[in-house]
Amino acid sequence: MVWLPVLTPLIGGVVIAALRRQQTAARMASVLAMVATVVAAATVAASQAAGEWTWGGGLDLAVSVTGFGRIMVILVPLIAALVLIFAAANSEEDRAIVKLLVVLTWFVAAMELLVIAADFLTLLIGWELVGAASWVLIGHEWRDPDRPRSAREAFVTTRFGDLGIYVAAGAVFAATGSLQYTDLAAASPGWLAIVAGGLVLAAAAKSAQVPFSPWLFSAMAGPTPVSALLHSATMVAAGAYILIRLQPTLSMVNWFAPVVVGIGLITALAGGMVALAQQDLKKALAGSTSAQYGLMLIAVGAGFTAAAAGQLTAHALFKSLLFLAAGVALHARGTLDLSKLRLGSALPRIAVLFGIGALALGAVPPLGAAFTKEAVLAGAFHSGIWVGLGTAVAGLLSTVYAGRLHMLGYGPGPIGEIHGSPRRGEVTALGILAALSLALGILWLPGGDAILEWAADGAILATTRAEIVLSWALVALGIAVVAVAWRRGRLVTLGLPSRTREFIAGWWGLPSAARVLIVDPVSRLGQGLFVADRKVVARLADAVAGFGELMSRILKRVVDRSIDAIVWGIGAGTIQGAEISRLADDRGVDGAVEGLASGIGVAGTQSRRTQTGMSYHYYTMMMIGLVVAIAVAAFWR
Amino acid sequence: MIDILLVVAAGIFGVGVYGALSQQSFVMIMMGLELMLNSAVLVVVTFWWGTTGGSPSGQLMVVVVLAVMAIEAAIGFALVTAVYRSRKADITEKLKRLRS
Amino acid sequence: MNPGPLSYVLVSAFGIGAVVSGWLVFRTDSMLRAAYWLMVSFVSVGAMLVVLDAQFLGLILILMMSGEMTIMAIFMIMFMMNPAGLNPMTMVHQHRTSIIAGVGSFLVLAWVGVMAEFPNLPATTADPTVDLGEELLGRSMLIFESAGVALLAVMIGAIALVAKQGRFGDAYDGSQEPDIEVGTGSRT
Amino acid sequence: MLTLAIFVPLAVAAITLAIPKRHERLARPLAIWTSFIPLIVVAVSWARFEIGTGFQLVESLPWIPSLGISYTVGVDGLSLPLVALTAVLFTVSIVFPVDDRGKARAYYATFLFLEAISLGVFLSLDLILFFVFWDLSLVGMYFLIGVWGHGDAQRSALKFFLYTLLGSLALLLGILGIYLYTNPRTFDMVEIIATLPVPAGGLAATLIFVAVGIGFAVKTPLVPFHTWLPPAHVDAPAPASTILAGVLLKMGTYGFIRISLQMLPETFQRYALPLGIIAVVSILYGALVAMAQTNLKRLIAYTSVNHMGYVILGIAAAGALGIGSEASRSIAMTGAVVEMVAHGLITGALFLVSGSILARGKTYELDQYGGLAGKAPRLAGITILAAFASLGLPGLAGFVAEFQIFAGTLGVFPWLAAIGLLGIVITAALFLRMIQQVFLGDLPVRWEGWKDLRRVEMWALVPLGALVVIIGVAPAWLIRVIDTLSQVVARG
Amino acid sequence: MTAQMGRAAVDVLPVLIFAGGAIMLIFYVMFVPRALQVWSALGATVVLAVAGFASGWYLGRAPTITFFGTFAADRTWLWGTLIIVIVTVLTVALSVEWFRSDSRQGEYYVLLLFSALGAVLLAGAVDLMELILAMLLSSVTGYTLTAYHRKSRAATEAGIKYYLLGALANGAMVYGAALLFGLSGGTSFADLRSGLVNADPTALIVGFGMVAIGIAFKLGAIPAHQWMPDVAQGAPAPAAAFLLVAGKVGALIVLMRFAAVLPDAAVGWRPLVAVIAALTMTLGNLAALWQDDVRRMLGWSSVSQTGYGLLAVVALGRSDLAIPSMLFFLAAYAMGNMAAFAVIVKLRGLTDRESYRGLASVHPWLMGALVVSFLSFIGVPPLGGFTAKLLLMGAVIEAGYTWLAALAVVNSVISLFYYARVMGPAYFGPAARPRPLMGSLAAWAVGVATVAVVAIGVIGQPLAAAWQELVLLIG
Repeated sequence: MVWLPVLTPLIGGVVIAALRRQQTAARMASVLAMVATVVAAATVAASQAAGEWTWGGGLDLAVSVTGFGRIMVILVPLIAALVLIFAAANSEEDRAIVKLLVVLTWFVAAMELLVIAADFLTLLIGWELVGAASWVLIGHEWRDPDRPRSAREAFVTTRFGDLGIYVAAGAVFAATGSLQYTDLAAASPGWLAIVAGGLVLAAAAKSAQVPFSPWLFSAMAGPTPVSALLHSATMVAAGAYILIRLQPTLSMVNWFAPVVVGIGLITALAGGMVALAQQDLKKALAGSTSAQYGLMLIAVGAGFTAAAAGQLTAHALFKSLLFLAAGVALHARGTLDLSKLRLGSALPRIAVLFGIGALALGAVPPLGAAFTKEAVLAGAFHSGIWVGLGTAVAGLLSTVYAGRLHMLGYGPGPIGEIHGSPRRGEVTALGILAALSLALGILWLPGGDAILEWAADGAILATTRAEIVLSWALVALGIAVVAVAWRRGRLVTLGLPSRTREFIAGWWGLPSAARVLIVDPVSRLGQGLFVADRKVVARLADAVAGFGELMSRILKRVVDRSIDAIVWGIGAGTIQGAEISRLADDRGVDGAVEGLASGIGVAGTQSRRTQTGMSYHYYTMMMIGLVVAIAVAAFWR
Repeated sequence: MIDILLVVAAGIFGVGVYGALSQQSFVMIMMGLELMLNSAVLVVVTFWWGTTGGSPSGQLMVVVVLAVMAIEAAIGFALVTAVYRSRKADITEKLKRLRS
Repeated sequence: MNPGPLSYVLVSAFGIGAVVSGWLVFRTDSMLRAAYWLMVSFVSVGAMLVVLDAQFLGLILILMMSGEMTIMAIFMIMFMMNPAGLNPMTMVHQHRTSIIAGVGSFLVLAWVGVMAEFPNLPATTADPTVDLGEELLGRSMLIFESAGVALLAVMIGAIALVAKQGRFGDAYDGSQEPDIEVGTGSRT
Repeated sequence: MLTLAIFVPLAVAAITLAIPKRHERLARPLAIWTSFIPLIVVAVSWARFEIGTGFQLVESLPWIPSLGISYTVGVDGLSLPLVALTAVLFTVSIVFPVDDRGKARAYYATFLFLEAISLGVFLSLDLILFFVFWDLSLVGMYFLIGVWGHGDAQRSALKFFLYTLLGSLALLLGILGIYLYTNPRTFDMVEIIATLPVPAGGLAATLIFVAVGIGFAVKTPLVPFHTWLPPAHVDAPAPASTILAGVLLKMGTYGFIRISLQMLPETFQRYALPLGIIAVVSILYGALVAMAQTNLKRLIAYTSVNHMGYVILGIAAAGALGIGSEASRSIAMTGAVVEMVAHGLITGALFLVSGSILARGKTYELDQYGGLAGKAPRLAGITILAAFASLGLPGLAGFVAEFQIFAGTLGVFPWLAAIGLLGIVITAALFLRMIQQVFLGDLPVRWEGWKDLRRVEMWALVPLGALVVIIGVAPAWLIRVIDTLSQVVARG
Repeated sequence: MTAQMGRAAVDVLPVLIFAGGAIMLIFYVMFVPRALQVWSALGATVVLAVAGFASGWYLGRAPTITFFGTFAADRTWLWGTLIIVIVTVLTVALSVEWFRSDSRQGEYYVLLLFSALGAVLLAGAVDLMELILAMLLSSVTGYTLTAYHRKSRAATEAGIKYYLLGALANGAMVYGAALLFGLSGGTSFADLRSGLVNADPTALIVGFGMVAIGIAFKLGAIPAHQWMPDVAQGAPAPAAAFLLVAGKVGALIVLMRFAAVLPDAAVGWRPLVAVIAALTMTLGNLAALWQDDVRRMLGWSSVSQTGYGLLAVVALGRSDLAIPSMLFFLAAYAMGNMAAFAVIVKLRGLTDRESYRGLASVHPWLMGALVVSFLSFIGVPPLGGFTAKLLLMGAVIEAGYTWLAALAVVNSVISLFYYARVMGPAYFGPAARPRPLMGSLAAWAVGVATVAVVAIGVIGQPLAAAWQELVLLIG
């Protein structure tokens, strides 16, 4: 029963795959599967069920739908359903659409598993599957060589974060012998700190926080529905979600709050500026995603998970709306360059819907997003005045970039050439999302706090009047800035020097830093090791090689000068010794690197030369042997 | 007395070794080998006479050594003949087919 | 035991004679002469045996070796390049090594002879020749038999190797490896 | 009954050789059907295996009782899964089509011989019997690589033989060392494990440990004893690579558990940390060097070094008595064994796939390929499945193993586990790059006529893929069996 | 005395059968026409069979020292005799066609019997004189057998080199024996054991060293190993097979007995044997490495095998495994060597390594036998060589010479290389054309020897049980 939110899309995917010959049916099936998942999720959420799947050896996969999970489990398929409606309506000629639909459905299944996970193993499974599915989704158009590369970058980056979950799971297990969330509290402080570290790492990577943020840009290589889904309620949401879920226990670690708040604040500011500086609509939205999740992390760090949860929900709704609308823009103009869009006149209906999303992104009251943002702000001020001010600046940034994106993307402008107009299904999806964003405004009603606290199973801080004033003032300021810039025609460039702008827009140089600091060294290390592997390690056995070499040389000298040389007294022996040591010195290092095998081989050649064919040599050897034998028998016990 | 005898035997043995090692001709080598055995005879008799109280084994051993000398000489001559016939070789240096 | 002074003199004289004549074996230019020097060496040892009361063994040694040396001399004449020493020549190799080996062997063995303590066991019987007879045909029958078998074997072997003519004509007929390819005559 | 699994293939191998030349084509069906007999035996054994501890289904006959040598076979939680793996891999490898160079009888006979030998290694409960099979596996593989390999096969085969023979003889010294401590003298593994005859702590114990350790490290292989592996894999025919990676490498890790750990537990405990460090070096080294490869098969070969490093890490953690909790050590051991099975299935599939690619493209160079996913969706699908399993994706077998290994090791050697985890990221990067280079992007014009997998190839590959998924999703049936071993080992 | 003599004669019945049979065979050879000469092979076989049965029957008798302390009629000797008998029978089988063209083939079998008798006497000798004579008998017949192809340049060269080496070693040994006689007052090992306890160590060590050189020559151990490759290459192939093996059987057993006599405190015989073993196996293997002549390669590998065999001596008195390991080694090595040479004989003496390329396809059974014998030499289970090596290494480890076992391991690995230089091309090369072969007797010899190699390993229990409790009688 509790597995239904996972199984339904899983089976749905299979059904879609089976229907690949009937495209229409497949598209219908995909939407139906999502709707069914929503229903299943709602049922499960209502029953608050729990379940287990035994692996053996003391490992069980535990799931339960509790806390904020009740909301997430519904939110994920809900948004996915709308995205699928959009996707199914799109591009009817595309045969690969079925593959996309199948993977999207399975992607939802993975995300649902992540959401309902009640232990770290299940969490890790969902977590990694989401990442892997994102690889397929981002690389959907695999014939273009660049897209698989982007997919790989995204996957590898997030997988690095996954190590955090591995570490966390191992630490929990080491500390308690169990992987359950509920047992986490029993862990000793040391282990708990490791768990917290792992989870923060994983969450930061998944939620595209600094320094992992750039993977979101790579993720833009995927088709529009993919971006819409990844950036809203799934994938990116996973990081914030798990922190919300486990915050009560993790906050027992004393550095947890400052670190999370710090990451969130830096990302909110840096990401905001990226969004502001970007020239590409989708990438600007991606930057804003990082920033928005930064806000959620601030709230989690501050201890007000309900605020974070509310922000997450609101963001999921408006960001999917914005991405889908961006997809429409791409379809219409064939580009996402912000200086070339301005579709307001060409696609007025979409413009309105995008506007609603932009207003939510800008946290303009009375939208629900504004309420949650202010709750975040309140939390931030609670944890410190500088945090609060920083968050306020981040909020200002969000208003400015939201306005900028709207004006440049769907603002008034020449109708120009339109390649394709949105289909009915697409508009429907956008409409529903916009409606939901608007509907979230009910949070402003009295009792909104309580609803949030109930839904998120966490705390929220009532906003003080001063904060509201500050917040609203900043919103107004932001709008004013946008208006002024628009008027002056500087909204595209913001008046910044292009190199500075590009630096910021390119995520503050983080991708190239990663390339220079991590990717290149690692691959060069690999290359170097490979060369070493062929040239050195294959002959590593040759610590001994010096010996083999030396022995063969001795043999060589011995035989070259015939056996007389040895017999002929110590003088000759000394000269021989000197000769040998000179040779050894000359060839020293070289000799050591020579293969043991070749050393033995040479020794073999030399050994044969003792068999000179001259019987008097044998006689001499025998006499020497006799002397040596007597010496050994006399002096060695 | 025993000292003298043993030194003499050692001398004969040494000469034999020298001969066996230094001579090229097979027959000359065999002479060296015979000298070595000859010295062994002297050693055995020395001990038989001097230290072992006339142990009969000593005498027998002399006979055995004599037999060894005869047998080795006989087979040696036969082989030298055979080699000479097949290889026209009478010195060790001429036999270099089998080596390394 | 208890040798008189004469014994000392005789033993020393014959001993020096044996060693020197042995040395001369390898110093002459003629192989024939070498063979006779070798015989002198043997005879000297035989004489020493006689001095040491082993008359029977001494005589056997002398007789056997005289015969053997005669054979050896014949061999010289049969095979050797320079049987009569008409062209003085030395045929030696690794001379230095050989000297070291010879001198070394002498020193080691002489040192053993001089320095080592040998036991002094009580005397057993009176007549050594009777002893020998009893030993040969009595207690050491197996050794005697082995020596006989070895002599027999070496006779057969020597004849098999050397005889040119056998009962079936050419004794060398077919004494070689089989053809590696039948009928081609090619061998390893 | 277990004896059947060894001797039926052996007998049929002899029969196969005796087939007249004109009936040569009978060899293949005969071999395929014969290879099902061990499978059946395994299935029955699995059904009759009672969860508990100790060796079961033991069959014993005196062999050379004067020397304490017996013919004893049996299974426990360690050997049963490996025997099953062996049976499965041999069946699919025999099914997999290969260029037999006109020596079909010899090829299939060698394969059946090797199957019997490999099963024998895992089944035998007598050190000498174990060693007999162990060494014969080298001989079989030597001929398999040498006769049916490509490239510089003779050299690679010899290198393989020389290296692993050195290892196996070192192992023999170690075995002798153990034997000389038993009283009365015996090679009986069960008894040695029960009585632990080698006194702990002495020089002798260390020497024995090092000797057997070298033997297993060469076979496993651990860095720096791995250099025989890449050439052997590259030049071997695909089914032989599958067996080499899937079965023969497991013998090394099996030995680490069965002999190093179970027979010398205290010594093992003392050297667990150094072993763990070597394992981590292997993990990272294998992954990094694999990343630098341009040759498909060499890449897979180096990932084997990486994966066997995981196994050894798990074993080292499991054997580090006194450090970490019992649960951690137990789970590490379970993970190590599951990894053996998983790696066998996954890498086996990857090598078979590489054989299919070589048969069509005549080269292993990755940059010669591209965009094949469109032409060969089945090939691409199976490769991607195997690659993802290899990089440890949940839902597939590799993850089950790696998770347990790391979760367990973290409780024992936290730093080693943390460093070793980096290997997971690197393998992800390299496998994705491999997929990208072969299957995605532009299709070179010369591969326009590329054919997808044939049915017979699917017959070999699909079972492997299915098992990988089954173990990934529902491993309880497997872990339950392995757990009987882990419990014992972890308790010390 | 006569009654004693009679009993003693009964004690060594196999010896008498050998000697008597050989003498009867002489008469046969002397008087039958050439066409019937070939049947002397059958005569030799009959003699060997009778001697073999007698030895087998005697295994049930109580071991005894006979002939007044000169001969040990114990089970080790009997087993050694049995190995020699089997080797000789196989040699006869290989020789029939090989020597069919030789007008003197009859004497060949006589000499073969005498040579085998020498080895048998050697295996039972517990007296220095008996040791010297047995070795001489074995050697002089060996020289003759080596040079038996009188027309062959290689054979006569090998013969005289073998002789020269043997004569020097023998000279040293006789002198050494004389010294030991002087120290102990007797020549039997019993006398030596009692007489040498407080003997002067200098003389003892020198005497021991000189005797050891003589035994080393027979074994083919350093520093008197040089004859082995020459004989293997130059001698008639069946004779080479015999000579590499038979003498070694006797010499190893007698070395055991001789070593057991020596006082451990005064003479470092154990380290000496260990050093000789180490050098011998290493040099043999290294020199075999690049041989392109398969027979010569086998000769060098025999040198290295001698080194392995000496491990048993090193462990003497310190490990129960010493004697079983020696017998397993002798049996496995003898059969392996016979199998390898039998294959060569079957291929009409084919010895160039290149000629073996691709032969596995056309002569699978022959190459299979060759591979079995090679693998046995390497020590791959379950072949006889493995059991031998297992016990040898076990014995030396127990004796405290672990380094020697490790060296043996390294050497085994090296040896794989040169065996693979023959096996590899034979199996991995393109199919060659079939080679002309010898007749069916050689095939039988290949089969018997190969089966024996396998059987010694696979059904080793009867042997292990029989050899486990063996003691060496030394009087």
